[in-house]
Amino acid sequence: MTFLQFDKTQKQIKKAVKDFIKGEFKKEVINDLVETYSFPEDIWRKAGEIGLIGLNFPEEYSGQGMGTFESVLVAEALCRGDSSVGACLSQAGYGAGLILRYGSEAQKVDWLPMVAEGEALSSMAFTEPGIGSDLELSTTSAVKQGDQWVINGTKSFVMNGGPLSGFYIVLCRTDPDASSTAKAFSSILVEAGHEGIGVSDVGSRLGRRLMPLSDVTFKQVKVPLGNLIGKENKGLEQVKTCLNEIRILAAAQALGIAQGAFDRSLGHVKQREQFGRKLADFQVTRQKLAEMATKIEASRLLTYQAAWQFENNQRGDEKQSAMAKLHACRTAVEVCDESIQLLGGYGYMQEYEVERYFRDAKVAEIFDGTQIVQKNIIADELV
Amino acid sequence: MTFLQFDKTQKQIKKAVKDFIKGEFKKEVINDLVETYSFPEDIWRKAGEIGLIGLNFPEEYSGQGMGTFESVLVAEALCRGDSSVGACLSQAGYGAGLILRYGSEAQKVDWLPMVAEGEALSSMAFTEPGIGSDLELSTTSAVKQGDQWVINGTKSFVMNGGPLSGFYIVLCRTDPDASSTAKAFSSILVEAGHEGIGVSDVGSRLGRRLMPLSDVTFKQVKVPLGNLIGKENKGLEQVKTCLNEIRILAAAQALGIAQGAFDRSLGHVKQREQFGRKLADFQVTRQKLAEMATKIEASRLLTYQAAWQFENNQRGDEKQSAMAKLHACRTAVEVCDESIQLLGGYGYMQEYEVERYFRDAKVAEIFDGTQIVQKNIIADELV
Amino acid sequence: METTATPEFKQLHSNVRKLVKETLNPIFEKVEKEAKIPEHIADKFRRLGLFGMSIPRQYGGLGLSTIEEMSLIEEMTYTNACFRSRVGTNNSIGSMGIVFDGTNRQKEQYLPRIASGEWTTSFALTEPNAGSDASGIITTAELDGDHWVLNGNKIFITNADTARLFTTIAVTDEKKRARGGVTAFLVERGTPGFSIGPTDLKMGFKGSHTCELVFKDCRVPKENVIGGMEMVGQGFKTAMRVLDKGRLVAGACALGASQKIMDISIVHLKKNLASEKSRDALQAAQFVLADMATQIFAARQMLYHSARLKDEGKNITNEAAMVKVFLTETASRVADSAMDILGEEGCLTKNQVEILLRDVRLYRIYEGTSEIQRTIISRNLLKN
Amino acid sequence: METTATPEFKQLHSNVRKLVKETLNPIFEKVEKEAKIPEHIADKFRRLGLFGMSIPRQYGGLGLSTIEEMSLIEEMTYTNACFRSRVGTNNSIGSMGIVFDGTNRQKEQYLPRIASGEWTTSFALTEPNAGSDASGIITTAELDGDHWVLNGNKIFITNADTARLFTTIAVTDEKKRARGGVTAFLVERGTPGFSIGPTDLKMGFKGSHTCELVFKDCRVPKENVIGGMEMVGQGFKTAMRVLDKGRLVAGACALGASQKIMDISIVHLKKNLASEKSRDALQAAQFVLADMATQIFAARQMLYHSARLKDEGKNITNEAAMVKVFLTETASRVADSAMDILGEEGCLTKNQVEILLRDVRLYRIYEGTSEIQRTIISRNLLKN
Repeated sequence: MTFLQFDKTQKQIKKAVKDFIKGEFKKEVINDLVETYSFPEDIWRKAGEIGLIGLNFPEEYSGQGMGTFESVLVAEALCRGDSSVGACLSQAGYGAGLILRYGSEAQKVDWLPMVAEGEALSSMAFTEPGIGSDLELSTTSAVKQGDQWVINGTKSFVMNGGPLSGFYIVLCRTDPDASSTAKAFSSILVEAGHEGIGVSDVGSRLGRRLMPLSDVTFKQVKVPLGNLIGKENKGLEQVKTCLNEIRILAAAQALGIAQGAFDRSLGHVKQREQFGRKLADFQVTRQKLAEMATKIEASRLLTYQAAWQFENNQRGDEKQSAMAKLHACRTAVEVCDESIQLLGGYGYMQEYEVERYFRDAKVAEIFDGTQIVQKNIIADELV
Repeated sequence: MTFLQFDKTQKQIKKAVKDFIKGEFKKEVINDLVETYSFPEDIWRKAGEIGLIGLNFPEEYSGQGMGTFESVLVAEALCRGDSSVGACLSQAGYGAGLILRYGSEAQKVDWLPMVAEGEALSSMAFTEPGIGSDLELSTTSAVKQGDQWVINGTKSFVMNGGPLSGFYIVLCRTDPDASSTAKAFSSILVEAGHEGIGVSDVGSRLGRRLMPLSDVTFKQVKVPLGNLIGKENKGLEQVKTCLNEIRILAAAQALGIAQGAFDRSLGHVKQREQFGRKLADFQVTRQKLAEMATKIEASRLLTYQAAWQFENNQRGDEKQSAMAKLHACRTAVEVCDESIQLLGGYGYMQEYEVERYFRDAKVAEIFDGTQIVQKNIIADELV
Repeated sequence: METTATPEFKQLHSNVRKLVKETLNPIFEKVEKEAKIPEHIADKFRRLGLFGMSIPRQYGGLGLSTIEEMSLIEEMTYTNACFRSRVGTNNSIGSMGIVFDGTNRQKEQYLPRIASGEWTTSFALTEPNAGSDASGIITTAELDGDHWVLNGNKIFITNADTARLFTTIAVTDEKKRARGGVTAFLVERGTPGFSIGPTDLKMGFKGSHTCELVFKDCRVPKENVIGGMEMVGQGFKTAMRVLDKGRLVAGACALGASQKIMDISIVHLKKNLASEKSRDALQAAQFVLADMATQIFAARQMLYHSARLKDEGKNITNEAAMVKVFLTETASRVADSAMDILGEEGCLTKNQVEILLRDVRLYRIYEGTSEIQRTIISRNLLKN
Repeated sequence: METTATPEFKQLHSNVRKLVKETLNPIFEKVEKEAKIPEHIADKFRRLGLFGMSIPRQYGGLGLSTIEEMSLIEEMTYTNACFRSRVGTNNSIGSMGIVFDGTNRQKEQYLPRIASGEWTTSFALTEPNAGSDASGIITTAELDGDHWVLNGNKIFITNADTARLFTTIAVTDEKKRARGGVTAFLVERGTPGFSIGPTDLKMGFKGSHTCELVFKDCRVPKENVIGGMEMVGQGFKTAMRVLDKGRLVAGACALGASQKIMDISIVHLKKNLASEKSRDALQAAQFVLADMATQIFAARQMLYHSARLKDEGKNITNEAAMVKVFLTETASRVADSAMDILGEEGCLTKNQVEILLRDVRLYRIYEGTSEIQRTIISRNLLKN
């Protein structure tokens, strides 16, 4: 029996990310980004240069030929280093998942290197106003006209949209007469900059403030038929498989956020005094640290297990992915909340970062399916 | 990278325990035991015969030559089968841990086969009235007189004491002048039946009702000097190492209890109806099942990881063991509590077993160190 | 206790507190072990009028206000829960059907005997597939001349072993069910065709018994329909009103137990603080205690505020549901965390918390589970 | 609101509710975005007397009872938290030192200006290494002729950017500290040697500002010791009384926010229930709502019961600590679970819950963290 042993490559990756964070995650730089709500463009391009984006793309497409597990390690480490910048870098390549898995050779050649090298962000345009995780209620349509798809509709909460985006993968209703919603949708690649695309920022929000987040409208947007990803009317299944992986990566981000907040509060309580004693000397402080560390450890194991399952099964284990997302995000929210408390008044100040970790954690929990949604997924497998 | 794969032997063991439970854990038999507060003597002897006790003893002492990890798998499976009987069988050999690890060849030859074959129970006599987990406050003394130790004192919450017990491992103060408590204690093997030993049942209790649980007094009890386990005045360290392993086994029991309660409630909600629908069809029921399953999965991973660490380090990782105990026991209490709720009125009835699982879970959480104690241990490693 | 209480009530309250301290508490574990309330204790309850706390004075009860009744229940449950349970059905589910909807004749015939404690009563709603909903009830009643003929089984019926009178809910119109097809009957012990099963083996509440009831062509006179023949089909409403009343009671019981558990924990913690153990190592336990106290404080204010509203004539369906869910869950949380303070000693039955932990678990289940309460609460919040 | 309220207060209460609904709520997000309360809003507060709710009538305040004050605060926080915060220091930590312990001259000189809102006030206790304990205070005051000379730094001081008067706590006897060595001073803005740092960047409460204060050989006249020279060394007691008073206020603020969050969640859930989504898929969200409502109900009863006790002249140190810990933690729990109902939309600032979630987080930290409250509660329970 063996249990969770990292191989040499994985150790190297962990080291590389650590070095990258040390070199590039400068507090002044990040403070500036946070104050101006700006995407960490320079850091992103550098991450692309050294291969931290699209780690799981094959080498011929500028990737590292690795798997979900390694992507998890990188996402965890980046978000531990900084919850907001880490999220931007980890999610830069999410939208390419469908191309990687179902796309044509031409689509791969066109886009995967761009994403991996930090030349373009990838965007997923799945959900729509008011439907949350119920993607089968989507109404955006794509209709064939000659050799083109004509797309109309509005997608909401689209990440990575706007000037840096290379393309959108849009979930479109392509068979309005389908007998079941499972056969009604296709995913279609829409290059950014097409006429008819309207991108409007969703505005001020709780967390993930550095990442572009927009409502995107498609008005008579025309793309070649060849922009279909994989098979026609298989879109919902494709998207669901990708979301399964994304849940694991979201868990990894949450795990890193939790660990990063823990690092900061541990450092704080070892240094600060109250009533003439170090905070770390109070039993109640110690009990909190122990609870936090236990939750983080459990989240780590659930996340790694889900990643391992995803790599070793074709589609992964939906239950395990949802468990990882549920547990790691809850852990992140609770650990960050407790970190604010451990820092006291300082915890409420932006300078001490844990409040930002908390906000990013809470958004991570809500996006890609709330707790209720994750539990629904788990229960569907259990019962 | 690999993650938690069982080898062939482990799979065989899991199968063997499953068969054993199917054959020996008869509901009528267990009901009788529960009603009469009786130790499952027949089942225990049979478990000894097929090698489920002392699994981690070397083969020359009638063991299976396996490790902590396999003991964990067995404890989990047995407690899943029945929370009370499972606990009795899993703990039958706990007291032999000190002999196995520190005992002389003669002690091993004398006692390990007896324990492994289900001929004698092993008892640990560590804590004392009012001191809880603070073993360094023990006052039971052992004084050398000629070629004998003379032992005086009272030990409380001693498991496996009484007629079936082969021996007690007694933590005794052997150097009253020691500069530190770390050097003041020795562990001494006292054969059951020695003159001066008084065993009195602690009386009715919340859970673990089938297991003998007693206060044991030692009045001028005389044993040969050779009954010292390992080195003189190293008792506290020895005991702490063994408790580290016991925490992992306690976690495994709690894990099994949680899983057993989950099995029963899942079966119930799939069968029972309310408001004309299966309970399992209500979203709220499903959400609860998902939460329970997630906690169980996290506990399983923490427990397996701690076991794996214990096998691969000399002393194990105290933090990981405490995390496993903390998390698995809390999970067991919460899952069993929720199981009672899912069964409603039936859940409150003894016949449906989950109330007993709950009581056994709560005792598992309190014994071998409460939540507060486990968190103290974890924090000591963290800070 | 309210400062506005009458001198009469203050005296009663003080008598009950004295009884609990001097008579009931000393036999706390004995009741658990022997699994019954001694008859001389029931006699004391009778003399104090405690079987009829909520029954109108004109029928021999004490006619207490809701606040007064809750206040006494809180006192009575500051010990083994089964004492209060002995008088529980007569004050609540076993009598309220008659009080709310009974005919004058039924009131005159039964209430005095219930109030005096001469007769113990029970309430028979639950069936193997029916908790608080009417849809699963299988027990039927068919009219045959001057009698209704009952067939079916009821389970988990509190005080059934000693009760003389059973408010029994049965289906009289299979199609209408909750909408006019369910009827409440008064069934006396000894009615031919009505038998009572053995005492259930439960997790706790050992001194209070529940049993199965079996109706096999059991003939009940027409006049035993609660409220008379014009109330045929209205039994589900009666049952729901009866359960409504029980919610505050369950809360008060849970509150008394919570307070008892906390006070035992305080004694233990003080002992530890005075011992040679390090005070620093008890900070966590002290925080556990602070959280217990805070929840109990919240619980108490919810209960008495709701009782006051009820005495003012307000509809408190929603408040009562919130009281039940919060107070009964608080009791479980308090019992659970008391064990962190008490450690291994807390697991022993001689430490009363062990008994209370098992007892309070019932409150979250009976007379409408926590899930039913949450359904009621959210429905009220979301209605227009 | 209490049914026994005076007509005068009922009118005020109704005016405040109207103001919140018609004037404050429409600029909820504007206050967040522009990070300030517009002056014309402060003027409205002045006209209603809201800067002097808790200041005695003889000094131009409204002289409200505790219940009345809490009731108004609950109303005022049923919107962006910063509106209430604008008048907060004047009603609480910024003025209470004078009200409790000030000399007549200090009261006459300052309270009318505070009550009218002409002057805004602040309270300066917290330092980099000192929260609610005296042991870490480094700011010192030394007597030099007719003046005290202050040196040191204070942090996170609410309303410091606009305040004219600062109740400042400093060490006057290094050896005695909390036992007679800490003194409370009234320091006016503009006093030489006293400067105010830039506005802190915080998680929330954007429309309410905190700053650092720097005292560098700042000379304060002898008569500015709160209570006069005989109160030298008594400042820690004054500070603790001031914080005591703030606990119920923090609870009331948290309650107003909790109610607002719940009401927004109800609107959202009703919309979902009316949409094409399956009602079955919303059962979990409904249970989340039920738990919010139950906690808020508990919270409200705790607050007003404690306020009533205070108005009756009781010592409510323990109750106030329980109110603070329960109500402020309830607000965080309510905000956290509201997100389960609101989903992604809840993360947007235009949905006000996003703002409230960040704002209520402060209540568990300021004026005595939850941990300080738990220490107070358990100490009270365990003392003999």
